[in-house]
Amino acid sequence: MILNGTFTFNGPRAAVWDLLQDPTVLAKALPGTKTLTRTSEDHYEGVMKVSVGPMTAAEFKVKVLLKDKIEPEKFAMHIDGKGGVGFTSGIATITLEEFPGPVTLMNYTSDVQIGGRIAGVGQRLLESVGKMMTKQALDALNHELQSRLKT
Amino acid sequence: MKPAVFDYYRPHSLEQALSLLGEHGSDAKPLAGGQSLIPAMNFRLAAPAVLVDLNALGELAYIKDSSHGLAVGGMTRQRAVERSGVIAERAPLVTDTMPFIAHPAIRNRGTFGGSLAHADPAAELPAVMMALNARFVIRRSGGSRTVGADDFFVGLFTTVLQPGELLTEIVIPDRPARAGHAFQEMSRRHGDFALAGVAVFVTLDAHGRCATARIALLSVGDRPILAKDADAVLLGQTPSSEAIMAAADAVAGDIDPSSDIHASAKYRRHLAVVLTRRALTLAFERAGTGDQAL
Amino acid sequence: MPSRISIATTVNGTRYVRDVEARLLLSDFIRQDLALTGTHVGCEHGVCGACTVLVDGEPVRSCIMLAVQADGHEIQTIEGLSGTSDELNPLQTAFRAAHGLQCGFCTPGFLMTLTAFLRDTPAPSDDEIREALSGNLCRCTGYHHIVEAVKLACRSALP
Amino acid sequence: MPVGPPYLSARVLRNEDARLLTGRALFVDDVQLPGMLHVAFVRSDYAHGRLKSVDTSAALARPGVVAVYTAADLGTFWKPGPLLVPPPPISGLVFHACTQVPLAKDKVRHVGEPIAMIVADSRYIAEDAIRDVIVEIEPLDAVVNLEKALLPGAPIIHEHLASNAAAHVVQRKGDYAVARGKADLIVSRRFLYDRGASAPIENRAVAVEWDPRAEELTIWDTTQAPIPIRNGLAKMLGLLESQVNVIAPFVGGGFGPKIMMFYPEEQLLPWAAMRLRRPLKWTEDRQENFYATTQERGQVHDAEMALTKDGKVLGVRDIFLFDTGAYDPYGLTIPINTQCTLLGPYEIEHYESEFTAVFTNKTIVTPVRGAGRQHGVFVSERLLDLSARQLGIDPVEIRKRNLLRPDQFPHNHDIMFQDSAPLIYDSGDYLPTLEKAAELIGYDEFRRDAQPRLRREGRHVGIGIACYVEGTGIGPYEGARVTVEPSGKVRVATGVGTQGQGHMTVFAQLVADALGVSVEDVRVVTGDTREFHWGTGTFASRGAVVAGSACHAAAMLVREKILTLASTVLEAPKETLDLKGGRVLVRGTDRAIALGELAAQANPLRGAVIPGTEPGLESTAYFGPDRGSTASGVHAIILEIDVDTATVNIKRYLVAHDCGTIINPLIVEGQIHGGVAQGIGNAFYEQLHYDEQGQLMNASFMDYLIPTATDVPPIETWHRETRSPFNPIGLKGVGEAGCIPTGALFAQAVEDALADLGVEITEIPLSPNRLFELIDAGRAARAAREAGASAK
Repeated sequence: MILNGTFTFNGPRAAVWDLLQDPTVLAKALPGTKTLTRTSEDHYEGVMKVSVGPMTAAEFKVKVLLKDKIEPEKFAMHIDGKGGVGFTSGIATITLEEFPGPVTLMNYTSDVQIGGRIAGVGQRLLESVGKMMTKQALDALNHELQSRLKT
Repeated sequence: MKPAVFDYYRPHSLEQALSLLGEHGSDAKPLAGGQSLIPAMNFRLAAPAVLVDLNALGELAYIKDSSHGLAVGGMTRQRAVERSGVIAERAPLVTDTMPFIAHPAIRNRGTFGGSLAHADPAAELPAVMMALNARFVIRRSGGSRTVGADDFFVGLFTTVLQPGELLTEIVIPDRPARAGHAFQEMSRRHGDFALAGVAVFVTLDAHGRCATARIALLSVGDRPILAKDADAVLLGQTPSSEAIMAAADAVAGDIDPSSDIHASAKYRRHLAVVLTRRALTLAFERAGTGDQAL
Repeated sequence: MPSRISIATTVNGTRYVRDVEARLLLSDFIRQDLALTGTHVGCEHGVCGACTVLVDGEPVRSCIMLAVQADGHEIQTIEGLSGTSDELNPLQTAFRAAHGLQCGFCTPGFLMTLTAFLRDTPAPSDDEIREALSGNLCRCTGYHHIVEAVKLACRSALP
Repeated sequence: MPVGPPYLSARVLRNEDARLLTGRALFVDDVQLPGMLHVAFVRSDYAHGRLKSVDTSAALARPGVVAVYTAADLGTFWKPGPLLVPPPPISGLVFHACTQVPLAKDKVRHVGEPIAMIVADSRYIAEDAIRDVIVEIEPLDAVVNLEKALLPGAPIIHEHLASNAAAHVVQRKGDYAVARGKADLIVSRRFLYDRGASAPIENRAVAVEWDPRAEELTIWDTTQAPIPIRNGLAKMLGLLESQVNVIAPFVGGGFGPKIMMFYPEEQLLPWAAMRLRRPLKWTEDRQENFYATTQERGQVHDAEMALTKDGKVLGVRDIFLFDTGAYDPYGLTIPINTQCTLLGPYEIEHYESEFTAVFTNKTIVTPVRGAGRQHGVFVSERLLDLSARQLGIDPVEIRKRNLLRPDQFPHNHDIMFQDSAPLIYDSGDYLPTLEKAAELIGYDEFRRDAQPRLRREGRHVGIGIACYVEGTGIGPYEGARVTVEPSGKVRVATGVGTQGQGHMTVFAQLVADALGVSVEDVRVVTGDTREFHWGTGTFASRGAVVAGSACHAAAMLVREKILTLASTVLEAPKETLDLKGGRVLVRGTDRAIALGELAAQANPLRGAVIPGTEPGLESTAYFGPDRGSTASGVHAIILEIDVDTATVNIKRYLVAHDCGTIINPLIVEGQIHGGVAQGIGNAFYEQLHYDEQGQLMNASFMDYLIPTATDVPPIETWHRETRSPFNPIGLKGVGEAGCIPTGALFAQAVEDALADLGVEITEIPLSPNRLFELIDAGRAARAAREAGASAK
């Protein structure tokens, strides 16, 4: 499943970049994250529970890896989740561009692979769930950015 | 495909149900008709820790008059609504829509409130309630609030309902004069989830011009969508085929369909326009002649 | 061990009192606890209709209903359609006469769905019959002879 | 409506219906044994990967779990299954047999492949324990697309092979180059044909009991071939065949995949039951069925037809890829069916067909009703339609010009059929069937009046006619035993399994006619190895032809015994005896004896049985045709398309067909109706959607759409009976007739309905979404043409 799009943060690129490298922020931003801890440089592990309408039991042990970092303009995020309902594995390539304001335009292209039982039954919802989770995550990140910039 | 273990409660009063739901919060799921929840549990995509069975709450199953219009209890079986003479007379859009919802065996158990609270973007009743601008009565332990259809649906399978709250009543406003309705849906087989669908409710003024037009579309976004641009095109116009065509084309701007193995976003968008044109044509015919049985 | 709940339900006129787990599906209760294996399970997600039984006279998918929900209600299954011996009621007779079944696995679901449908709609049109049947899947007959069987049953039921 | 006797060709009502209609019929999932445990499987979530580790400790600790087995626990019992159908002896044939294993050991090769088997007190607990088993799989890139699978550098599924090619076969008739040289027209296209799941309403199931006292294993199995299952299991478990009883009771639809031997579950449950000394039952659920039960799937054809300008086909060349899934236990039956059935009822002097079978990381492919015949018919019928349009010849007319004439039978096509015998059409008379189909559908009137009129009203209506010939009733053999008992009732036993085809009535009709008894007094037992030891199974539309002929042969031997004994008892020459109403009568006199009484006398308590004769009125006979008999037919359809919503409404569907002598028209019509419904499903509703990593995206009845009563029209049927010379009754098979040409017919009629948009259909199944894309493209092309024309 391909999920591409753009999002505008009201804030400078460096702040957005720092936000995206901070596991406590990611834990709050990624919907359904119960735990997310850094295990080593650019490696995170935790538990995520995707809960949408009838689907409330999609709990995954996740491993997150940040790669190909070119600070502060570009990096890739690999997410692998394994759970009772199946697995997800996705690669997102994220680029950040600063514009007067300052605002930061994020451009993301992601390819998410869903597998096992959840792929065979959840198909009707997957693209919508993907869109919803991405939107929720980016809104939460932007919200977090505003509160940081204010202090 | 057997469900996982859960704790089961069958309260015999609304109060008892609300306190149970309040106590267990997001760990608890209400069990109304179960026609969406239990399949998800059999697939083990849903595994609520607590199930609060509402089927003993006879007090929530009714169709009766209220000050604001026709009140339907949340636990009223869809089949009862389908067979109700009162509904057929005062809310014929609902009666026309019921046969499109799955099959009789599902509608015998499925409830009116359950379908609305579940808020599946491809479900028929949410769009119909939006077209009729219904009001939703929400109860929690020691309190209640009422929300309009435009505000009730928030996102994918998400409504304003918070853990501990129940949708106990749906009020359908009284039917104004010179009103017309129509429901159109395209599904691959009779009773399947719709690839796209539309519920339309229009009224004419004394001069035969369009006074109000509510066009609610299903399966073309993460929730039922009210086509705002399309309404604007029609208001104050005599509903000519050109005006209807323009309104139908305008719908394409209001919706955000997704693609899946059954239909691309492009095909869903195309269907939304075609079905809206057909529904508007039928609804205005009915409003014009005042004959609902067209 | 998960808690068990006592339920009392009448099936084909016989009253049963049993302790069941809350998660026990009604289809499994009928087939395993009561050994009434005439009701069949084809999908367990409410689509194929093979598990259809009557609850308080209305057709219901027993695979997406819990056994505990049958407490205090009346159920009819295929075993309750004709008397104790194996003579056939008019609908069953019509199914045999029109070859409305082949492997017979989906037939119980069709018979229960049609028992309620023909009670409510004694003289249906072909389109009404096909719509009423559209909630039950059959892979063998292509539905043609099932429609013939229903029309035959209607004719034989006329006074 | 004659109901017999005589029962041959009578619309006899079925003996087996009473048990099915009252819920007394036993299906495998109905089997309940004291102390029975239940089984669930841990299956791979990945289509391709290395199986690193399987940790079952947490599962074993769960209350109610009795045992958890992985490949490591099986010891020498673990080995790849047998190759069921060795490929025919075709010169130059390349074939790599890679068969499935009971539990994955080092690699998983398709989603749903079993990794661990859990035995517990209930199915609920067994499913709870699935999540307790920790499986570590290192994912590998999946092989899904047939063409990419063969490119160098593609991931290799079976690493002892150099590529993902499972087989390569070329069959030639005449010399296609000659045809190509002489042709006025060459039409070539790429065709895609994707089939789907058999999806019977009953999923698979196995129940097993090991009796340590009698040292006997009893297995209830939803198999279409109980005898080969018994033979294989006896060998695997080191038991005598007489210690292994396999019972296929009532089976809820087979359609092919319930014959695939050996499913892992069919091997593992007997093995575990003997170890645990407890009865076991595994019932496949619907989601498992989409992963664990074999399917039939895609083929990609690059085909070319060479014709004269007046539409005479000179030759066909076809190169295709065949998706065999992760393993190929069923050999090359499907692609060879495709090769042979492509020839249809036509005289094709020069033919060259080359295929490559390709391993993919998808569920195993074995025959599903039609078994590759649809793919061949789709290619030939589509090429004929496209040629007809280019040559300006009517589609029916171009078919008439190419049909084989009655004087050309038996017709040898010089290529090999799936039963390793040369493809020889035994008998056929195709023109009358085609003309009858055209007449009954009102073809000329529709073309002349109805279609032009409706098109002027802006409606899009289309008509289609498609022909096919199918090999049926293949060997090796079946057997039957007929016994007249002292009660006067007749007992018949045969080895095939039954899945709704009415064998208990059809075989009874043949036996009742031979012995002059009432059909209700003949009780037929099928699918029970305790009743009949020898046999093959039910597949390829052979039940009536092969097992029916065996029942008839056995009954005729019993008839002979009756006449011999009765002539001494009644003191009258055999020629003056008649068998009627369950009695033997001396013609012209009132002397008679009831068959039951005669049977008692044939088993004397006193006196002797003459040496060399046998007691009782019982005989066994076997029937093995030396090759298949070829049935044939023509389907016709009228449909309308709503071009705004891209939906199709079938107005009429007609089947005119020839399956030789018909034993029971009611049952034959039912077989055709069911076949047509599956054909319509595979043309417009059913498709297995695999993503590029081999994940099945519609593994439930919510998204895999079986046609319902509102999707299948009433089906008109017309029969012709050209007797087969290969069996005394002249029988040919009919089980798959309904679903073979439906895809080709659908494509022709849709193309006809959308002629004004110039849409060309070269793929099946279609869907509303795909139809919308084709209509959209057609409209855009027409607009461009009109814009271009007006610009001049």
